[in-house]
Amino acid sequence: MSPPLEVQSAPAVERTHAIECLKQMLRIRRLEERCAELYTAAKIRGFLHLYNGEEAVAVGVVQALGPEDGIVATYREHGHALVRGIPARAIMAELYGKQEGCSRGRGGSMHLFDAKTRFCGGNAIVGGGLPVAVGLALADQMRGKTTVTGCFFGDGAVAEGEFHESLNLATLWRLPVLFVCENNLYAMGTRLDLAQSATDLAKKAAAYGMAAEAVDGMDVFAVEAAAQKALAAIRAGKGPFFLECRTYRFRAHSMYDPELYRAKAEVEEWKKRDPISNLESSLKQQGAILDSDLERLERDIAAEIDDAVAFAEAGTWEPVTDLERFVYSERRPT
Amino acid sequence: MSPPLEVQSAPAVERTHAIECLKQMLRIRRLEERCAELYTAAKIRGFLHLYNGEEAVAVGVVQALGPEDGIVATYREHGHALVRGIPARAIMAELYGKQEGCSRGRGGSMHLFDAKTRFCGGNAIVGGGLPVAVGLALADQMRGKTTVTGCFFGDGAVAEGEFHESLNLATLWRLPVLFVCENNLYAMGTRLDLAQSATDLAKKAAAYGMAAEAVDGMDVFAVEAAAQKALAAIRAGKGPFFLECRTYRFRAHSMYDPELYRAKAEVEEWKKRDPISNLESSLKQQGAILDSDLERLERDIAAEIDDAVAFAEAGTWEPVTDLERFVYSERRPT
Amino acid sequence: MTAAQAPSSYREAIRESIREAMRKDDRVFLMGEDVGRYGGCFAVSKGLLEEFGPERIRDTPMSESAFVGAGIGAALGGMRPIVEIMTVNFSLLALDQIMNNAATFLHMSGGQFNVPVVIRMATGGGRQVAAQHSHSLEGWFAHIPGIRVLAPATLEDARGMLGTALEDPDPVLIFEHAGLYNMKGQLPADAGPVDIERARVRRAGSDVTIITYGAMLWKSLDAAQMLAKKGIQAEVIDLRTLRPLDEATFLESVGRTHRALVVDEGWRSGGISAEICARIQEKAFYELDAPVERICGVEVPTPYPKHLEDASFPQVAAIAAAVEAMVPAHG
Amino acid sequence: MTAAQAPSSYREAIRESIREAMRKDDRVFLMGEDVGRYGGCFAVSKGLLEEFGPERIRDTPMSESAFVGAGIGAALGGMRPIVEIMTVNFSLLALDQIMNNAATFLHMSGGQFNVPVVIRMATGGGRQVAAQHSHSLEGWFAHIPGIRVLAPATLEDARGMLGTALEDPDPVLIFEHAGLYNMKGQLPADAGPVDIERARVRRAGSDVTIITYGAMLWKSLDAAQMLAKKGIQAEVIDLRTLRPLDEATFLESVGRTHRALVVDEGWRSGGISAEICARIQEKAFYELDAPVERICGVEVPTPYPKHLEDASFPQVAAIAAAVEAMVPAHG
Ligand SMILES: Cc1ncc(C[n+]2csc(CCOP(=O)(O)OP(=O)(O)O)c2C)c(N)n1
Ligand SMILES: Cc1ncc(C[n+]2csc(CCOP(=O)(O)OP(=O)(O)O)c2C)c(N)n1
Ligand SMILES: [Mg+2]
Ligand SMILES: [Mg+2]
Repeated sequence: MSPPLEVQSAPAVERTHAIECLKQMLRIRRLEERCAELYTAAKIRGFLHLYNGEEAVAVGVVQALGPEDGIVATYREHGHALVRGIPARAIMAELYGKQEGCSRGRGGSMHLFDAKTRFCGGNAIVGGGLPVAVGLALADQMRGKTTVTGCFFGDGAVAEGEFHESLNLATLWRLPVLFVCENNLYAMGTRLDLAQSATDLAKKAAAYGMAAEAVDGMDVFAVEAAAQKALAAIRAGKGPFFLECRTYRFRAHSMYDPELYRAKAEVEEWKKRDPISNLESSLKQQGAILDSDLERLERDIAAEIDDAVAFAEAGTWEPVTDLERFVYSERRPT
Repeated sequence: MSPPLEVQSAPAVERTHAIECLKQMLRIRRLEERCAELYTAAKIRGFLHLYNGEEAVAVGVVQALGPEDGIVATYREHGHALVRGIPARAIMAELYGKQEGCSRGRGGSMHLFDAKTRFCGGNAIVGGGLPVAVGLALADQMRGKTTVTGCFFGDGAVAEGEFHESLNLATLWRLPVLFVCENNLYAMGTRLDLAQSATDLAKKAAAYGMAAEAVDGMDVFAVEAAAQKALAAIRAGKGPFFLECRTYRFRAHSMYDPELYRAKAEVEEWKKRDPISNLESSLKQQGAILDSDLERLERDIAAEIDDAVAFAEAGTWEPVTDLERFVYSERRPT
Repeated sequence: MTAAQAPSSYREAIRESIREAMRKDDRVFLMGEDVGRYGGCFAVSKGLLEEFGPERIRDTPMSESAFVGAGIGAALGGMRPIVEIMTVNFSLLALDQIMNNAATFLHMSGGQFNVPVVIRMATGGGRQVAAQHSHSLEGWFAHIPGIRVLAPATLEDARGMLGTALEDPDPVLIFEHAGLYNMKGQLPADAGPVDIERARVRRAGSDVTIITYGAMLWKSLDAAQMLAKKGIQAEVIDLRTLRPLDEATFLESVGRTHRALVVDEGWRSGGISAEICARIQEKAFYELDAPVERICGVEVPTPYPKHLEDASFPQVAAIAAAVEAMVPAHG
Repeated sequence: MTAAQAPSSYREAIRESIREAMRKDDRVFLMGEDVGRYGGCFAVSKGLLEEFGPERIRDTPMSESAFVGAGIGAALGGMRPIVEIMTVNFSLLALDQIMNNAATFLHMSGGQFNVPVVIRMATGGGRQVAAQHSHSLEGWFAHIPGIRVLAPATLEDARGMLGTALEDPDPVLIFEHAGLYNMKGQLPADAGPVDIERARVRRAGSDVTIITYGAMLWKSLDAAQMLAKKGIQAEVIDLRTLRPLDEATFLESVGRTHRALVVDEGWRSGGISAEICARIQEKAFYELDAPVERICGVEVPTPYPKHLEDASFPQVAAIAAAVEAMVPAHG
């Protein structure tokens, strides 16, 4: 396995923007902490994959995207959805399976969708989203748009055939895709070096002739700067870009995982690089944020999440008689 | 596209061995010329993919394999089968669909099989043979053998997901596979640079951490030397090896192909590099072979092929009542 | 035939339908292996590259999963892609994209994301191309909720189904039988879209209903002609659409004939033929004078030699014999 | 239960069968995603890595096609691989290898190359894991000549089918229902291989035959119990093997009960349920007092919320109601 990158020097960051980044990461973290509780309380069911530790990636990349850009994500996509602007209410209602949810309750945790923000789904087949992202980008290219599709996937997906086919096709056709590999070193219980004969994933992408870069995924500014650079290149017509974000998940793969495959010490080591607490300390040290600011931030976020939970609790079940709706479109040609 | 390699300097080749190589290439060439005639005469049906121009690859590689090694090939595998030692008779009978054929007539041109020589089939799903070759090699490795599996496929297969998955798995597990990419610059009508964002295929393989080399596929000695070197490395436990053989097919993709996608001049240019006529001239020039030797060689080969055709003609049709045999094995546990 | 008819073929009919769709709507494009420079592995798209250029007639790498998925994505992105998979044999490599993405996005997203992609592919055996190249798997696709499955058997349908499919907001798969591309016939000069909702009675009859589709339609019609000489009038129904099945048409017919035979080139067990049997006995049980019978592909990987291949697929004589055995003595 | 019985579960029964097979035959090994260090996504193989080591309990990369194909190749090479695909939902990515290689090699090679691979996977829905993770596609696999398809519903079969499958010279697919892993029960200490040829009557009855398999067996038995209280005696048949189907067992039963209901979690159209309907009406038509009915999965991509998911799968009450509607008034 490649060693974690040194924290990259990010461009000077405005104070308000820094606080905004912190806030977005905190929103994800707190939302998901609540999710874990709600799972234990059996309010949320099915599979639930939390993003704790990886928040800098979603925040750094999604903030860099424009409003018309598209997103294709995985089953670990609460963070991406939230930063993208899907209201916490709609996400939480979805996790409850209520029809006020962003996918009408039908998708659940792994399948958040939102047409308004071009959020084209959490996808639960590993690697399955990549070809779709390529196609979205193809449509944009053919329609003369300068929009980009941001495509998120894990290190595990890199072993799938669809990864290879998609990277080749995107590069061959110079399609505007930002491939974001969330390399958290594990695919469920399989460590990267047990899944990949060559573990430098950015280098792998470069072998297709694609621009590729690895970045410290525990540093939101580094991620954001890299994403901005990549997006500028893509919008300039230089074809797709591969951004490997080196990160780590602090919690289990899903709610069922006994974590037999990694040492507690390794997790603790990585927790020292928590993108949230590190940013907090750094902002505090620099005097950019006060304890009272932080408390307010936390209070606001707690209020937002309380509101989301209340909304989800008050939400309604789609009537069973609607079960067969949306198998086919309701408006059909006449 | 990468330029064709300079002819590589091969190790000094014994005269008798040189003549043997010429003979093997000629056997393939003549057999397939007869196949084309027989196709026109409707004796052979279905798909027929000829290997004209590429003979040096099969001869160079297959001769280098040991008798216990396995082979997984494609639908363009007459040459490999013939050099491997499947009698011309059994091949021709197979192309006729007669039960004296090497696959009992059931496979036809695309599915030559022979258990005795561990010839594990022509495979007609592009890329479909690679995982099987990986598995054969895995079995050999687990059983403590030093045998190698030779796996042939075209440049087109490199775009398939199975290529990627197989190369990764073979390298990760250091399996004894010799991957032989017969890069004839086209997949049906699709030129390599229209299918691959990066056209240096050996480099692509090297990105997995696999030993990889490109060789002039129009030079039988260069291919053979490279294959020997690769096999030695594999048998020494160094894991798989990727051998890209840069070659060209002189005829259509199959008997149906109007060849709209390439210029006649390009074909003519490549024909100057015909591995057979070039070796002939070189041997003649060096006085290693006389016209009379050549005539005898051709006569012997013609006789072999005549015999094969007579054998196929005299062959018998499997009774229709046997149609459902071999869907499941006949010997089952009791 | 009226004067307005012009000679055509199944292949040309499809080509014309692609051409028309592309002229009419610039969101439509064709993508697949060798659709451009090669002219299509069955020469369906020959000449289209010259007319529309490589942006809209896109040769893809051999990456079935990626380019089918890209078609799905492009449809989400507002285009109207026609994706060609050379043959159904290779569609297995793209099945995950079709099943888990194309067919689910609308439902999973609560109605937000429909996927107007059209996926065409050749299907069927009979050309001695052996076990890996002779599948008839359209019945599998007909099992998937969320997609439509079409199987044109006639020039008219080859010409007309694609246009209708492209109007559809949801994924439509079109299975063209490889054995039909050379079929010649006449088409009206103004031939255009056809409905994709209803099966069609291709031959009226009163003694038995033969239910079939694709290339087997022609064998069934031949059998019906043989039977007519023996005084048996077979009604022959061309399903045309395999999902959703138009059961009304065949149930109505069986209500008149009281006997049904399903003819399907695909393997028998678990084929679409089974579904038709099941539907008829479920919904017209008391109309039946005899069990619904099936003539299907024999359950073997398709062998190469002609005599074995012929034996493995339904043939005219077997269809006629099956009907004769079902229908009571006649004179 | 006799004294020789010991408590077990469906999960443990499978684990024991793997363990036994690996101890007995060093050609046997297990390979798949997370079978080793993680302990298996359903914890089936937990502890086996420690016992047998990473050579024989092989974690693979996420490459379904490659590792299933590698299993096929390893079988050709003389090993006896057990390949685990986490769930049927991901098997589509390996379907080409199963259809075009595993199932065809023996036939295409004229009998030379048999493929003794065993492929296990979890199937089925009911755990609120939504549209991409709730498939029941074993019926598709049952369409493929050249492979065997098993579906253990009991601890005994979970324990015994694998051993028998490993003796088989041809590819065997085993579908373990994900909803059954936690099922507890007793197993004889010396439990071992079971036959994989015959369906089994799990409950005798005289009024109607319920034909089912996998997790639906338990719902059917519950329904039968409800029905018994109303005086209806349902015979319940567990198919056990979906290919080749043991039709003799269910035809014999229908010959006695004259009524049949098929219960299948999979989608209705084109499911294995259709094949069973077709067979019964083909071969026992004159025994039937009523059409064969089906209770199947509703034809929708599986929704996440429990109330909708429940509504999309067969439930005990619906099974009982269907039987009641079929069986003539009783007292
Ligand atoms: C094709 C496929 N195979 C297997 C799975 C089961 N599975 C779900 S997540 C996962 C691990 C994915 O790891 P990675 O891509 O690194 O993403 P991460 O979970 O680490 O974010 C696996 C094996 C799946 N969903 N899809
Ligand atoms: C998966 C798959 N897709 C498509 C085809 C149809 N097809 C047969 S050969 C071929 C081209 C293969 O090219 P390449 O791998 O370069 O081998 P070559 O024929 O040049 O030897 C294609 C597209 C196939 N057999 N399998
Ligand atoms: Mg990961
Ligand atoms: Mg080629």
